[in-house]
Amino acid sequence: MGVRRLVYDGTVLFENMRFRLEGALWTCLLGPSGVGKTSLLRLIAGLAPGALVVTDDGRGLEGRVALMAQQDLLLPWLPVIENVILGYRLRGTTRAERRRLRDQARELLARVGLERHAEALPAALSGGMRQRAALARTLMEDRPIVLMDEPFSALDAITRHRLQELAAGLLAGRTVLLVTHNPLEALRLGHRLYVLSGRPATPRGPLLPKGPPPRDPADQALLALEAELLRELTRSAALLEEAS
Amino acid sequence: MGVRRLVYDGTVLFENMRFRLEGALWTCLLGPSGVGKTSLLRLIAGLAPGALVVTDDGRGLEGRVALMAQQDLLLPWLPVIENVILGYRLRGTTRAERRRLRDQARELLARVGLERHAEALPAALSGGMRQRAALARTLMEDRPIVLMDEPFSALDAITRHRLQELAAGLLAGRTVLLVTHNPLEALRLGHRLYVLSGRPATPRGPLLPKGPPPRDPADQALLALEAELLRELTRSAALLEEAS
Amino acid sequence: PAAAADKLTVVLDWFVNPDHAPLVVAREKGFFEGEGLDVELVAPADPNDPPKLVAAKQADIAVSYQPQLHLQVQEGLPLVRIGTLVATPLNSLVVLKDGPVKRIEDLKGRKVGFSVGGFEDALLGAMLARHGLKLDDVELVNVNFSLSPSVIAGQVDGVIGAFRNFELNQMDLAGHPGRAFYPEEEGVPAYDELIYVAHKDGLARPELRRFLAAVEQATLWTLNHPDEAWNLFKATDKALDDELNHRAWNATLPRLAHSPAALDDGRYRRFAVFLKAQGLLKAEPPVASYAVDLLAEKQP
Amino acid sequence: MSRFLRPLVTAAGILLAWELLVRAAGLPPFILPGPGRVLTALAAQHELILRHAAVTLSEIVLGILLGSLFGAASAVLIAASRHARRWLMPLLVVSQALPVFALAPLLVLWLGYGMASKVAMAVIIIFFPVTAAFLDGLRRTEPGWIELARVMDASAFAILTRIRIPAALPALASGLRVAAAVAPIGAVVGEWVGSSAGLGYLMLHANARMQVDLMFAALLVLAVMALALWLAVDRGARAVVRWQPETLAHDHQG
Amino acid sequence: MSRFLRPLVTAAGILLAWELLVRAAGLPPFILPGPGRVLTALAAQHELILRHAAVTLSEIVLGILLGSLFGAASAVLIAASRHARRWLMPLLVVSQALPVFALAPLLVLWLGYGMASKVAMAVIIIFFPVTAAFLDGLRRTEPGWIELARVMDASAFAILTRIRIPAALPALASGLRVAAAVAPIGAVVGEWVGSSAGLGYLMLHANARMQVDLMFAALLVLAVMALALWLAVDRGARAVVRWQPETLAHDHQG
Ligand SMILES: Nc1ncnc2c1ncn2[C@@H]1O[C@H](COP(=O)(O)OP(=O)(O)OP(=O)(O)O)[C@@H](O)[C@H]1O
Ligand SMILES: Nc1ncnc2c1ncn2[C@@H]1O[C@H](COP(=O)(O)OP(=O)(O)OP(=O)(O)O)[C@@H](O)[C@H]1O
Ligand SMILES: [Mg+2]
Ligand SMILES: [Mg+2]
Repeated sequence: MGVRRLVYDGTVLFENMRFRLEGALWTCLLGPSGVGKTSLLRLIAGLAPGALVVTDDGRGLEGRVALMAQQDLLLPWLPVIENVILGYRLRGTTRAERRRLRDQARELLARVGLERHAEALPAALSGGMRQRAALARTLMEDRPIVLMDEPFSALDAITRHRLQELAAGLLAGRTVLLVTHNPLEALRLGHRLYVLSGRPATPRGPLLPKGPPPRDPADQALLALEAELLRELTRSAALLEEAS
Repeated sequence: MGVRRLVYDGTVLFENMRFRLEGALWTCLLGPSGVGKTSLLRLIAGLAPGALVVTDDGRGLEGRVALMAQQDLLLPWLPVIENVILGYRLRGTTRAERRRLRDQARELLARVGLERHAEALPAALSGGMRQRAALARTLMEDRPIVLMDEPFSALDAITRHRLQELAAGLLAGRTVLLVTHNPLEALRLGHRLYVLSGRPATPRGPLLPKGPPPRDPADQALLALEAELLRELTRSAALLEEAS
Repeated sequence: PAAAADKLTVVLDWFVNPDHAPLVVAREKGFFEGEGLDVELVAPADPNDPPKLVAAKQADIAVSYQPQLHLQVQEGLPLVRIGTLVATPLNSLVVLKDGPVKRIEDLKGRKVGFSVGGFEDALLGAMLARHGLKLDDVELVNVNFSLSPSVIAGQVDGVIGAFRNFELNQMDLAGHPGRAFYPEEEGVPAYDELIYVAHKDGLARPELRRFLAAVEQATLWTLNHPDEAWNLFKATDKALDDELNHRAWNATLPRLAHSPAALDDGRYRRFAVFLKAQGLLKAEPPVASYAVDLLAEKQP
Repeated sequence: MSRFLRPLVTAAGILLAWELLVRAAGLPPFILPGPGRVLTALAAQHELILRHAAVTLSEIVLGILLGSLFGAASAVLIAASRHARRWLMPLLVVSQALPVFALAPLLVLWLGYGMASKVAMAVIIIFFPVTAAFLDGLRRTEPGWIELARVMDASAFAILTRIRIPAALPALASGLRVAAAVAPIGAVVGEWVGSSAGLGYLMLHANARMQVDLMFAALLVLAVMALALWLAVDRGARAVVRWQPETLAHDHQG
Repeated sequence: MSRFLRPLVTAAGILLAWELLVRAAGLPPFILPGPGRVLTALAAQHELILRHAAVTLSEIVLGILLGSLFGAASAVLIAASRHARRWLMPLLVVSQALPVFALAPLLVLWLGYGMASKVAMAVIIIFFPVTAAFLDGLRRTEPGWIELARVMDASAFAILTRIRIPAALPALASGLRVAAAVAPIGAVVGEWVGSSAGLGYLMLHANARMQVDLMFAALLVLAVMALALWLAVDRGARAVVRWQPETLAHDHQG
């Protein structure tokens, strides 16, 4: 896809920037806080004007994207389970179908460790639990293209590890854009790693870790890449520094 | 401090639990998502009933605690800088004093990399930038006891590293409770590491990493501790599993 | 038999009160029935609505005021007076008996309250002129909902628009007797306070004649059996059964039109002249165009 | 204090304040009678008053039901279409400026003398706070939710019915509270459109006849109805939007 | 379409609809005259109408100023103290049920026949929507903010003035919108309290004299005032709470 330009009160975030998501692969996007990762995600999702998104098959993105934003955006008046099947509720379903969907959702909730909170209201959940509910909602959408903005940021090491596996499994073969702050996470899950840097920002990379995800972070080759990634991030952070 | 019991609709989170924060030290609290870290923090801060907080000097906690919650809680109608000095605004200040405070706040914002956004409204900030603003607000409070709930969760590796240093510097000699999901972060910053586990939950530990923080994560001794920490976390996660 | 009776909707000028004695009696004693009429009495809260409703053919007959009739006709409402209910003015200028105002002259520079009726200024103006005063020698204040209270409480020195059969008794009962100045004694031509108006187009309807006949019967019966009539009247609504209404009843009976259909067109001409002089009327249409005696013409 | 005793104490306190006011200001009874006289009148005329109260009560209930319905509907309509916003909104605003005596003949012409015209008048008074409050609620939906729904390919209709409207329920609730408070006066004004029953009629009549005690007795009953209605709606509204956190400690207790 | 042309087109459209209604329903002019007649009357009597309009306008402005002030103040008071909530709230609710003719004598007795008593009546009608909406806003403050403030040792007063109130401004704004819409009728009712000037009085008088065209001409002017006021408050309110995101696309344009 290409971005003509995106300006937020005076600051030019992107200018004539091009970015390609390889089909059926996980693309990870890293970069210092405030560089524009979320904005890029929103551009792709068509939530901000100025982007020109082209798909290989020429079809539009309508109906093919699932988005997990940086905030969980759970609807406070719906129990967790209803939040999980929100997409289907919004698109309209028969009662029977909905029952089926709920079972499916319950299973998903079980796998993110929320089975016992399916009927709870979001207000009764902890930060990480809310994030897991949002993840379940995103996976429930079952879309070919999935955009996720720091989906694991509020999770402890163990849970995060488990959910990474889950996502990697369920989203294998999908076109995924994963915005993350955690180099190891990127190395573990991503096929193509980019670091967004500069102002206006451009994605640098890709780094291409070997082997199919999910990978074992302990692997030596990965550690090498991690070092490189960190260097890249440091440069990018420095660039952003002087830009502001 | 001690907790008689905290029950959330039927689930007993804590029961006759005791927990001690060593003065002038950083205590890190880890634990699986949903185990009760935030709840414990809120108990200490006096935001949930049922806790009996005793201080060594026998004085109450009023006026001695600064809290950084899991959500940034920035006031949407105040520019970042005013949000940073919110505590002083709420307690009331003279205009002159306020000018002085703003300068101080601006400096702090510079150190968290937000100098150029001092006058922006929170809505114009990225997730990580909001978190940094909240951190600045907490540091600005300059209190002897500081409670922080995942203060760096939305930050990229580099920024996070820098801000950990900043916090470690500014809060050296304070009594700090840091809730975190990141074992390395705990090992880097904490004097005493606890893992909250079980339901009702009890803090297990402490682990006592050697040397003064901030430490270098690459250090071998730390890696050993990390392994132990991860084991502890895994057990705790398992416990929470079967509990629910 | 009520089944065959012709339906007739009569909109009163206001809520039911002793002014409406003949109508209520005619209904209760069955005089309407006797004339083969099924009459519904409707009571509005705003005296200005009934003529409009008749003009809009939402009702057959409205109880209205002669002075208003002249204005309504001028404004093009297709209305015609077909009968009289109360044959004297009721409107009067009332002050406290033991107040500072003994004579109309004493009003100079004082407050006079009124409740918007449309031509209080005209009445008062004429009464003042009689005594060498002009309208702007007094301060007119609109006291809408509280004519007697405002004068009793001394907020105004007098009120125009008070009904002699009510407000006077009211003030008596409240322990602050009043003194009335009567327009017809102070230079205002006499007029019919309450009249029946109907739509121009429906004058030939026989129901109207039968209605007037029934009202006449009722009036006479009421005059012949005042106490029986009162008991009949107060029994229709508990809210009517009090000292004030009883006094008003007695004060009203002598003023009822003894021959409701009869038309004194001189009286209408004179009042038209008066209103024209007051600048309220632009022209004097022939009386016959807005007031008739249905029973005078021989039955078709 | 028991939640049943509480209101009684409050009521007693208010009656006392009333009595004191009358004495202190030395108000003549034909302007504001003391509670003593009014309660006496109430006792003496209770079946008369209650008969009229019944009429007014039904007008109030009908008025608030139809008013809320119409208010909510117009708010949704306006939120849904900018045309509605452009053409309907001015009419709704103007409708609030129409005095009863200008409307009465029209209403009678169209709806006759019966209940209908009175209720219509009441509705005109009652609906607007509902519309305004609900519309503002519909406007202020968290943008993130809307964006999420868009990505989920929700139709504008689905977004309205499944996100905007539920999110705006607290606003609707506060509109309903106002509606409940103005419903009684709405019914009273409605009765001016022409009727021979109802507390409004009774009061107007009593007032014109200087039966001030009776008038205030009727008014007292109306006031009690108003309070009861308001409390009911308040409770109800809160029950509906339970998920909405309230942060005034003392609001949680009766 | 230019934002100046727009309202004109709308106005024209509404006048047309009015004319059509009158013709279609075959309404007699003495019940609802068509725009033609009304505009003629307006033209013929404009200085009379404008003289009265000036009076009413000043009542409206005073009424909405004092009403908003009183409304906001009482809301804050109630939010601040449960005693106020317990004793004041019932009175405020009841105040909405009091018909003008019951209050008029009292107001006149206390405030005389001047501007004061009319404005007082208008205020009684105007303040309540402000109180109710603002109070609801004050109730719904994000709990997290309150907790943060508590940890910062903010006094209850500081929490109220620096967090609750600013957070409730959008709610206050929607209350003010309703207030703006009811202010004109408030002023008109105020004029019934006893005045010999103002559009309310003029309408009553014209109505009594069957000058229906004149009455509706005055009403037209009142309606225009109402719309202008409402638009002004709407714009103003939105400007004040700019930080509050609005999510109805078409609300951003005129
Ligand atoms: N307001 C509430 N009502 C009901 N249950 C609650 C509420 N807040 C928290 N809980 C429950 O208490 C438990 C602990 O919540 P808490 O927020 O302390 O977890 P946590 O350790 O902070 O998790 P995380 O790391 O995800 O933030 C959770 O199971 C949650 O469901
Ligand atoms: N609504 C907005 N108005 C003005 N500026 C904005 C807005 N949203 C984002 N920005 C600016 O755009 C830049 C990029 O924001 P973005 O959220 O994309 O950063 P990010 O890479 O996602 O950061 P983080 O990792 O902290 O989420 C930031 O400098 C921010 O100030
Ligand atoms: Mg982001
Ligand atoms: Mg937490």
